[in-house]
Amino acid sequence: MRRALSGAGGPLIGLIVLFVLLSIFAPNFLTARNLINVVDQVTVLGILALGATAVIITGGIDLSVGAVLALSTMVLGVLSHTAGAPLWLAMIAAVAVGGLAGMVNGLAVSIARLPPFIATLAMMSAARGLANLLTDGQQITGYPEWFFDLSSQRYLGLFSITAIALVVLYVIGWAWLKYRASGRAVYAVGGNPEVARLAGIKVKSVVTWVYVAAGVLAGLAALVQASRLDSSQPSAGTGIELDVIAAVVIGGASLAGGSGRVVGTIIGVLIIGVLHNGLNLLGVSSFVQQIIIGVVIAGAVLTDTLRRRRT
Amino acid sequence: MRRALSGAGGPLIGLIVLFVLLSIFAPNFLTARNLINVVDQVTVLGILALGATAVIITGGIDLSVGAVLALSTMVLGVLSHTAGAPLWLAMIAAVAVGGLAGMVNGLAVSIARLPPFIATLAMMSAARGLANLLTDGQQITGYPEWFFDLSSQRYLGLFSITAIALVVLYVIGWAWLKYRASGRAVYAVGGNPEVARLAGIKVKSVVTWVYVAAGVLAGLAALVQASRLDSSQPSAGTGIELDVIAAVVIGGASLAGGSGRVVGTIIGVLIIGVLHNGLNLLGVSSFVQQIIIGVVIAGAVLTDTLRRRRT
Amino acid sequence: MTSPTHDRILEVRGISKTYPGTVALEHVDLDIHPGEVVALLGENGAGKSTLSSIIAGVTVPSTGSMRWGGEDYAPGSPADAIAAGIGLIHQEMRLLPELTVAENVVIGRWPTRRGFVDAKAMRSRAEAQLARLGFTGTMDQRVSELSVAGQQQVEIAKALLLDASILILDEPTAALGQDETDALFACIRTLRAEGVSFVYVSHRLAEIAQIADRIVVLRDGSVISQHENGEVPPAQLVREMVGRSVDRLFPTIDVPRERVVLSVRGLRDGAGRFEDIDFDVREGEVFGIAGIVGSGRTELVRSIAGLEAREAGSVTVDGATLHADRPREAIRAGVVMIPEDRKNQGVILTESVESNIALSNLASLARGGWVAPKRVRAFARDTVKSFGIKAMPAQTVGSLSGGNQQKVVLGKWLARKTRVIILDEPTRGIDVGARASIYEIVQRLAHEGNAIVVVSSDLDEVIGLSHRIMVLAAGRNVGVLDDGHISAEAIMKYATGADYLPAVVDVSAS
Amino acid sequence: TGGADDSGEGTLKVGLAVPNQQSPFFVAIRQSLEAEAKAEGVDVVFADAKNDSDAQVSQIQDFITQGVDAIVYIPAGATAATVPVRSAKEAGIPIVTVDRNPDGAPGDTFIATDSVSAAEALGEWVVEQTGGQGELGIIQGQVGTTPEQARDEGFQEGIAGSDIVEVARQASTAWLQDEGYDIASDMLQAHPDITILFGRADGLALGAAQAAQNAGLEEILVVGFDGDPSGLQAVADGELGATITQQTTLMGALALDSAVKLIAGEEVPAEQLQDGILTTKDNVQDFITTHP
Ligand SMILES: Nc1ncnc2c1ncn2[C@@H]1O[C@H](COP(=O)(O)OP(=O)(O)OP(=O)(O)O)[C@@H](O)[C@H]1O
Ligand SMILES: Nc1ncnc2c1ncn2[C@@H]1O[C@H](COP(=O)(O)OP(=O)(O)OP(=O)(O)O)[C@@H](O)[C@H]1O
Ligand SMILES: [Mg+2]
Ligand SMILES: [Mg+2]
Repeated sequence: MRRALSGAGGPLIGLIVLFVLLSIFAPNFLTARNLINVVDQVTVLGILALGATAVIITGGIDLSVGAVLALSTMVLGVLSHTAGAPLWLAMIAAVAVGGLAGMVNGLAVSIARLPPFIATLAMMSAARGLANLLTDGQQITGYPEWFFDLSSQRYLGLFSITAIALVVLYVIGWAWLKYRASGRAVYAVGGNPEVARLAGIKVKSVVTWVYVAAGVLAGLAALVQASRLDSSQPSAGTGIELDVIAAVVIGGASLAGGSGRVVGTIIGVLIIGVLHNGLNLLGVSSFVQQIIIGVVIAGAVLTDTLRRRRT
Repeated sequence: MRRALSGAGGPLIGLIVLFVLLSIFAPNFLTARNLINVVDQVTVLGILALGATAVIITGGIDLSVGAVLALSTMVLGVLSHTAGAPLWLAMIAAVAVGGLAGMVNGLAVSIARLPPFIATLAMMSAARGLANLLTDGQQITGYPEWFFDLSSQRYLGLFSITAIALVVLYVIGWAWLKYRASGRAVYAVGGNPEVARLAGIKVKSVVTWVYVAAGVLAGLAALVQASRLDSSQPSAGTGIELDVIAAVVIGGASLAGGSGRVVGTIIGVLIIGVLHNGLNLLGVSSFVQQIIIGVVIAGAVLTDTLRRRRT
Repeated sequence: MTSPTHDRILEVRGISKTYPGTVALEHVDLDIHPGEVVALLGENGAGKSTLSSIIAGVTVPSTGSMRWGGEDYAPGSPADAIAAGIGLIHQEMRLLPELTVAENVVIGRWPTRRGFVDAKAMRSRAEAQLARLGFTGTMDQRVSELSVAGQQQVEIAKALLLDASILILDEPTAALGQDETDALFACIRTLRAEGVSFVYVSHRLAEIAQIADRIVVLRDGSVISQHENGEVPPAQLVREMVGRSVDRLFPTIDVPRERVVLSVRGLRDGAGRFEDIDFDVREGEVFGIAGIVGSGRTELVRSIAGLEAREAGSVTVDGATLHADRPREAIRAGVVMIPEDRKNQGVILTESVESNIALSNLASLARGGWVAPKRVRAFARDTVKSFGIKAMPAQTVGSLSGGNQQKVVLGKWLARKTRVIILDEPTRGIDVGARASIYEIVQRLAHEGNAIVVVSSDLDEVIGLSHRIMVLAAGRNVGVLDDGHISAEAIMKYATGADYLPAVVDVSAS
Repeated sequence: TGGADDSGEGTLKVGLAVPNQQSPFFVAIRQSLEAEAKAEGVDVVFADAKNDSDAQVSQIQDFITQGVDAIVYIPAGATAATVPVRSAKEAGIPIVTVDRNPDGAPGDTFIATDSVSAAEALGEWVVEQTGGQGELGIIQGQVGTTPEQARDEGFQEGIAGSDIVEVARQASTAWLQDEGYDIASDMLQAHPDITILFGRADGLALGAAQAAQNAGLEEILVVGFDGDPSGLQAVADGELGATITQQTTLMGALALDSAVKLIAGEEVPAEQLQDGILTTKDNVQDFITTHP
């Protein structure tokens, strides 16, 4: 455990500082119920950031996650409400659509060799358009109680199913990147694709599957979002892509590829989540919040940069 | 002229194809009045993209241009309306504030060595917050008639002052990057900063000034937009950063740094502008527009990638 | 060595490769038998690396075919070649600097247990291979912390782990010192005895005699000659490679003048990589720095060229003091440095030859800050010609052969007015012909009154060029040899003895 | 210019510029306008500015180029920009403004909900329900915008004189439901004694209601504004206490009819303000069946 965290030094210190400050100054911050709230609030961001970590390690970027989330959530809504499919089938379809969008991204990057920024920007535009088109821009409301309970019912008085899913996904992601040969290959591809190719790694396939994973995770995030809001909205996830990337980079990944850690990412996600939550608790106006968030993002990454330079 | 354009092959072909298609299918597309409209419509995007070209050549990225534009436009409004300063002074101050924000970006990247993505993302958040804070989120309306005329009065029946400014800025930017020693240095820094340093180039100073230039251009774009809208809005330029980067990359620049051309960028800007205009003229629904825009962005860059691979 | 009489295992037939504007290979035939070392020789740009890459599945040939163990062999990717049993050590090192040594060695072939990567097995496998090569680092070090030689060893270990039946080594010793080279050769001999075949590319002809069973010479993309044993007189090989005879590699360099140009006093680096360095270099003098790999030579000369911060000491050029960490100041004083790592420090691979050459000379090419493309082009064309660079000025440097890239690095710095020239491994990867012309350039520069510092792991080179040689061991000056006393034995004694006999240091330095 | 360039023989063409397609309010107006146009045989072209006033100026220019006969303009941005109205007038094209009217350059007719008095009614209803007691938390829309200001002003008047105290207010940036959820859950954390939540749009209110439910504070009275389909459903289900139903169907149709009249040169009043209808469990069912 200590080993796992030590590498995440810089951002972890940032998170702890933030945590201590907010415990002192923000009313009710340090209560079990609020901390559970924070976990719930970061579930969607966290799931997206997990996929983005792998994408960023390959040296790519995925701007389409928010739009793909919206597309998946609309597919869920349309299939279950308009088309009358059973909800479980609609859920599978929503995740599949996410994976499909990811596959298109991945092939565009690996086979068509588009820069990831452009491939996923195009997907962002197209997926958002499709999400809107499905219901002509309208939202779909009202899911069965059991679906809503996935995110609202707290088991053992603590964690909702979605929060548990977040933890499970992170454990899987962590083990995969660290201990599976294909996970190691992700780092090799990001470090230098030519080196990876010379070592006999199937670079194109690694890249493609990483984007597919990011798409599938966007589909899962869509389920969480729909459950939380008890509705599907074509505007879901607007602008979240930059938060997602920020979380991953705060967590220590480099956009140049080749580095990044799942443990770092979850810390990055928590920094963003705790910060939003704390500033809301403090009643800071949303304009001032924007300024503070900018400064904290820069500060968190700066700490990390300085720490690395020293060693 | 032919020389200058030849390097921009891929995107230029894309623009021509688009142009021909729209001339055939979109009513009123090929009219002087509409083409002038297009130029007016891309002025803000074009000015921002010029700065972004230099930033991207250094291997950086600037996500803050939209927010800095908003901050500059609000400074213009507050100084001229609330503080009662003469408008020309407020204009200078607005551009200076843009430059200042760029300077902060530049120092954060070159001295504090923050990744450009993070430094400018932080600035994006902070500048937007400040822009909102200045008037508590309210817009400021009504500039003198002469100011409005800068963008609406057409000289020789053709070009507004702002359109002429766009052209002049591009000519300066083009000559600078191509014929000034410091322009060449920008490419060297982006190509390999260590080689540039060994060649006696002041890498940090080149990087800093490039961001300053991007900030100054965002300030100028703020003036254009304020004139166009006859008002200053704190929400100005929201989300434009992705369009700006897309235009530069469509124009042939690589986000890895070291390559990019001003002529390519203007073509990228025109592709985006012509596309929006043409789809509007065709009366395509905005949802379908999003899909088409995504496909065209991917297609335009794909053409270029294929063309380069062939040679 | 008895020449193997078994069947050939790899047949290369009529392979050609053309790039736009260049024919890299033209109808090449090559056979490889089990358990032999085939040396592939040729001047820069002859097509050695191209041929190697084609065999290893990195590059697809334009025409021609290959057979492997009697069956058609047309690898579409390195993965195919590795699966077939063919491994390549690339000329340019291909490592992941941010990952550990162990990780780099086993890349693509991670040992797993029940589907999970076994970190312990990974480390021990890497260690086993690296130990054979005399590697001194640890398995958990990041590769970016290694010296160039260490990195080269990692690169070799990576290939050894492939269990290949043919290993192609493209200039494996370019970055190695004598000890490491010996270890590598021992390793090659062991494997050869086990039946592994090698294709060995090198510009060091002395090595060829030691290791090669057979020699194939390429010129301009075609096979010019084949020799069935390794004992071919070097002069003949040179003639075949270059197409003319190179009678004397090292020119006679004039006796230096009295005036001191470069003066280094008490130089010490913060990280302890070198200490207490004092020396003067006079006008027209060639001052060599020798030492084993990792002895701190590179750090020392980088510091002199103003590229690094330093802790103590001074550097003066013509009496003017140069500050640390100010490359511009050093350049203005006429100090230029040819770095050892051309890929990361020498050239911008994605830029044209022309831009690379212009880059170091912007100050002299610009008038009032404006650069005329015509002037740049003319300047670049002159440089390309005078340095014999085999390339168009508009070609990107990345597409040049390794040796030609090195010439671009030389050209971009030496086409200007200079006072002090520091050459760090100046002929690494450069063919004999080009080497001779580079030495002539050194002679000319010395004649013009420059002070020249040469760092090289190639003992013949330092000895052949230098008036005096300073031997560095563990960052300390262990002795300066004058003209009459220079010999390979003396250098090696100082260079390696310092580790064990620090007392000797004080006696012999001065 | 204007008129019969090529849009077919005598078919009228109306351009509709909307600020965004994320808000159900704008979607509803567009759909009602399109339905009315279909019934009347009028062509509609619509443009979505994605909240960018600059893009909206371009889109209106493009309408003019296209030769639309009239423009319906729902301004994007914090408050309405004057330029689209000015350009339309210069081109001689009638323009109907909806929801927000530019200062100094009003449209030929302006259609909107009288938000101030509707919000006042909502405030009075809240006072009535709570006996004028309680702690109030407000989830604001985008600060600085006209609707946010009008709803604030009206609601404050409505609760004036009662003992309701406002203990917290926090702004969203885009009026979205997930923002409402996060803001409200944090707000309830900081102020557990809150008894009334006012979400300045139904989306925000719905998010707030869910946050309250998750926090186990179901007795909190949550009210919204807009009367979106989902908002109305929530009122029927008791999740929301009340909302204000804006008559989007009416407004959309009215906008089109006004445009047609203006094209024909008929007189249209400068302002056509519609009532926002206070909607509670008592009257919600009617509105769900047919949205006013
Ligand atoms: N990607 C490429 N594009 C264009 N030309 C290339 C490319 N790769 C190699 N060449 C050309 O092919 C020729 C052979 O190059 P190669 O690298 O095989 O030479 P080499 O014999 O290995 O030389 P060296 O000793 O310098 O390494 C050279 O003229 C080189 O410029
Ligand atoms: N970036 C670095 N980080 C850590 N250690 C380094 C770094 N660069 C060099 N070293 C170490 O410093 C010592 C001196 O290296 P240097 O490169 O100066 O040696 P050298 O004699 O020039 O040998 P080489 O033949 O490798 O150039 C070596 O032990 C090397 O491993
Ligand atoms: Mg080679
Ligand atoms: Mg060295």
